[in-house]
Amino acid sequence: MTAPAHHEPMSFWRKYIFSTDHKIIGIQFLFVSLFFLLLGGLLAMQIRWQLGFPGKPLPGGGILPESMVSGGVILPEYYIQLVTMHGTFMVFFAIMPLLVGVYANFLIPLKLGGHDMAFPRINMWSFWLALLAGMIMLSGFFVPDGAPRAGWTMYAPLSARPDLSGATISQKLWSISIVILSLSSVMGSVNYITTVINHRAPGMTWFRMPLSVWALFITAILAVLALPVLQGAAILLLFDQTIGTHFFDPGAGGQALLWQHLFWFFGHPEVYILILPAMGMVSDIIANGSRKPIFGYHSMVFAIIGIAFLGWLVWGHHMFMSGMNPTLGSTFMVSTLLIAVPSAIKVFNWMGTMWRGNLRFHVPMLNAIGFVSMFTIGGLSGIFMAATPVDIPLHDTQFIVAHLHYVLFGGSLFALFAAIPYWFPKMFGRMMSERIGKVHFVLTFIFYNMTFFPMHIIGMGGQMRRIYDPTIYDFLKPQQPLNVFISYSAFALFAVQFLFAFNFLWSLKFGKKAPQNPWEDNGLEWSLPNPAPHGNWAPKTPNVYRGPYEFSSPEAGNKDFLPQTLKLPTDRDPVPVPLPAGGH
Amino acid sequence: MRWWLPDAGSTFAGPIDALFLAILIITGIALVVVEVGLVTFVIKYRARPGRKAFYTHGSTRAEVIWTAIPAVTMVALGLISNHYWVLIKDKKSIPPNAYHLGVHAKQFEWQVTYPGPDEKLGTSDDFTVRNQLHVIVNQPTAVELTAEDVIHSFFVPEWRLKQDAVPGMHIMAWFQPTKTGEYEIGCAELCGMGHYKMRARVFVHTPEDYKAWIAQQAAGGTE
Amino acid sequence: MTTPAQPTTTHVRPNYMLIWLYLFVMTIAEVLLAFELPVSRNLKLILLLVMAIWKAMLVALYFMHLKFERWRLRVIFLVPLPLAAILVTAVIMEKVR
Amino acid sequence: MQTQTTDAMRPPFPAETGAGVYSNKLGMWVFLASDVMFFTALIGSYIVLRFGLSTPWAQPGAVLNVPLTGLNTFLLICSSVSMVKAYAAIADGKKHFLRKVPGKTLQDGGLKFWMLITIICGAGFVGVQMVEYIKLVGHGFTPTGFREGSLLAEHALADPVKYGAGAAGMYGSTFFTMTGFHGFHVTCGVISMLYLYFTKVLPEKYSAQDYRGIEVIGLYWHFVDLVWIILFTIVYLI
Repeated sequence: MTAPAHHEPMSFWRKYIFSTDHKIIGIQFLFVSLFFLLLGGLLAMQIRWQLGFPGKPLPGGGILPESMVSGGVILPEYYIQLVTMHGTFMVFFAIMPLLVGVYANFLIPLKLGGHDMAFPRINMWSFWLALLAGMIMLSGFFVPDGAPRAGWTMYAPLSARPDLSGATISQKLWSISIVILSLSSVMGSVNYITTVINHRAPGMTWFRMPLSVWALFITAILAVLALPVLQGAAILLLFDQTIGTHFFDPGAGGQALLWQHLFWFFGHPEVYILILPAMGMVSDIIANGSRKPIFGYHSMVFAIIGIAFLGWLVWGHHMFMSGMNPTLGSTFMVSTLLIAVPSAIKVFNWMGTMWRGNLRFHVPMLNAIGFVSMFTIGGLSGIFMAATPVDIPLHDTQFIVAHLHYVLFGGSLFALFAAIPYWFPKMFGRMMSERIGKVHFVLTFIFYNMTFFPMHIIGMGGQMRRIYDPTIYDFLKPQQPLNVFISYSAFALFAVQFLFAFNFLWSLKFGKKAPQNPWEDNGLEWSLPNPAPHGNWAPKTPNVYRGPYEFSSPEAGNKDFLPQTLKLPTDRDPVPVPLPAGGH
Repeated sequence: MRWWLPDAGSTFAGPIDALFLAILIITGIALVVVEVGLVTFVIKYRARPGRKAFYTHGSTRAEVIWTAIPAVTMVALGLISNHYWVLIKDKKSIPPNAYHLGVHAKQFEWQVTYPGPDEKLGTSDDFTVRNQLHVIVNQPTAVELTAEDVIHSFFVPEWRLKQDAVPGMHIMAWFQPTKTGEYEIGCAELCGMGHYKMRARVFVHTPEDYKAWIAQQAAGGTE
Repeated sequence: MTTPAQPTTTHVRPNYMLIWLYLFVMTIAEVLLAFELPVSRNLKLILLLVMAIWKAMLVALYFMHLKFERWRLRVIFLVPLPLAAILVTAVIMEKVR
Repeated sequence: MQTQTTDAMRPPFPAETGAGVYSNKLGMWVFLASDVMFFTALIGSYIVLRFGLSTPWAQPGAVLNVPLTGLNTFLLICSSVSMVKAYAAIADGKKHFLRKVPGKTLQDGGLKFWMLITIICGAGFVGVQMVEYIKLVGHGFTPTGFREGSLLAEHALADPVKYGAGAAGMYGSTFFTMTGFHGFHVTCGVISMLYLYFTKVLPEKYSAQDYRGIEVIGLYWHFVDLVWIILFTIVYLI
């Protein structure tokens, strides 16, 4: 239903709950995934407490049941539930829906001049299935054996055998939840791909699409091809857990490594699902903040495509230590190292965009710069692990934890701290506070580095991932002070996020009313009022005359931006092409 | 406090640490270039009244340069790494004079099988010791890793050695300790509730000490 | 949605019943090959796979009209195939070391 | 001009031609690509697992009832051709069930006729597969392997090579998962076609100008047929 706004008013339920409007669905995803982000953060705090102060009672741990804490002290079985669920929530229910669920939904039609998604009803189902999956996953904490205990990667046979993991019900819930989530993601991604291909405004050619849309489009392609593999794997795992099949049971001819192959064949594209949209949105914001066209637009597009393509050829680097064929390992090493090339292109092009710009440091721009500098560290630390010999001491230690947090927190989350205030006016018609935003950025940037940078060092020292108590190892004892330091920084980092939460919630109601184009951007979405009305431009369609990055163009006159929809005397109207109909 | 990799304890440590240092230098240069560049741009090109950004869509030459440099560096790095990778992980690289041991991992312990005085595995004088790995200094040693239940990972930080033990697979790993002393094995793959305490001691002996230990075990401690 | 324009049939419609006959005959041939014909196991394997792929191609090309579509649509269906091949080959390579 | 449509509820989306096809069809193709990856996970696992086994796999026909499945294959091929006939019929504007054609003995089938045949064949496939499952489980072939004490387990004891006794667990796991998920796809297709039959086909909502629903469900249906062609060969005949 894409009824234009002037049609009969819809009930609250149709309008905000079972909505088919892509913007409302995006906002629904936003609230749900921010909830899961908070939850994942809470779990992380408990992990940090345990690692920093093993054996000390968790403050406030008294409210947790005896099966999780004993005398306030986190139990080992609860600790592995924590690491498992922190990873699962953050990857599948926080970052992925925040980037893809929220911004693919919200931005694709708005930036391309569509009235809605190609399949609005499927879009609604995609959200509700994702929510259902999240609820099933969350319910794992409330079943008798507690949450899943095999790490977010669910390595079989640990995950397949309840007698070995100790969690009977929730392991199955994990599989079911992932099957549903994959279905939801595929539905969403089919929608995004179709919308990008077919529902563009006249004049919005492929190479006039903003990089955010390019990134989201490529991400959707990755998702559509990768998630079904995870779904298949989760189904095999579920059957192993419930009806006694033997896929991952070496005793009956199954293969333990098969799970890892299937999981990482999905998992590595998934890594790019989690970072490409962030890169795309950061590109938009950096061009806006620098008041300059993006440096090397075409190579940015091809870098995205290159990363996505190479992403299919590198999954084995997660399995270097799994006893894989060393020749295969060499192949994976080379393809992994090659990913550094398109990533380097992107970083240097962002810098090229800022070079000789006229930089405006609004909160989105600050966070975008934070993204570039932090993603660089994350990307560079990846090279250590891509070089297989160096990976040997570093694999499955805190070094990898540091690396992935530099990419996912320093990368994806900083991009979100940029994107949320940037498109907040478009969503809610109000601005988020710049002052709180700047304080939040500075403090987050400092505490974030204090938290995650030392993890590289304790990882080099050999601290294994997911261990409950590092102090029982002689070789880890000397670096325990650093663990304490990390924990304090992590608590501060978590506390600072309440600034963001406050800013977000407060601005919903009391933020400054947003002008139509608060960032003086060229994008199509800013030609609409804030918040964008139901049906977007319906029944009209905007005409597009140029690419999205014409900042400081000599044609713009005394302004330094040139909206895509602005018709200059020299511009000709694009010819709309009707959608093909009928059979062929 | 330790700020670096653990002390070197095997022949692998030399090349791996050198490679680590090399990558640290390469990435360090890249990091400094990016971060200093960012800070410079932030200061130099901040918006001021009357300024206007330089209107450009990019420069092919610059892009070719910053595509080529990482590409060449990465390929070179791949070639160098591959040499040591094969040396460490390829079955064919295990020295012919290697001393063979069996390591069987199960929740949550390491069972080390020794060949006994005849120095051959699979004979009747083999014996198994829980959570103690005794090896000879400067002697190439190959362990056959097996797992009982779930995936474990054999990790001795000082030797720069890590190898998963996968149920249903027989994986060979080899090393050559260079220093006598006591080390620890940790399990580097989440293997269940007791993952964190799946710890074993490693004793690197001189050949004489080792012989004595074997004889003592074979005499009294055989299971 | 827009009032659909007249569908333009740009191609001669294939004889669907003939395709059906091909599929039918090849299925019988497959079963005969698998159970009746005295051929070596490897040859049998190859022949069966070739016939299965051939039949699948017939369905895709004629029933699903891929033969008459543009390349940009065909590509969508072709993209996952190399990925599938990569996955299976790599995992099998793992086994034959 | 397409933009000046009178349909205010659904404004047009004039756009540069993307794939050159309408969205529903494009979306279905993208979904099918994704389904290829889903079956890749299942079939790929089967290939990998079977390849990795050291004990022999059951010989074709030893455990499974190939003639019955042959019938099923026939049903599915028939339903596929009737689907495409339904598509051709509506593209020519034939909405009817059957119609006399002067000078021909066979009546001319329209959309209603061919869709009904498709649904019947599809439902027949599901039915036969259920019978097959019940019989197999009755013989002792389950997803966990050969059931203890069953007829099949005894046979396997007597001739472990023919019945692939050592690989029985893997055989059961892969067989039921792959054919089961294919059957699930067929069931979904039958249900969707039934829905379309009563809401769109019988009320004659499709015409020679707009038959997108038929084409889209047809694509799905042929794809399911295509997957079965592969599965039949690699599961039953090899």
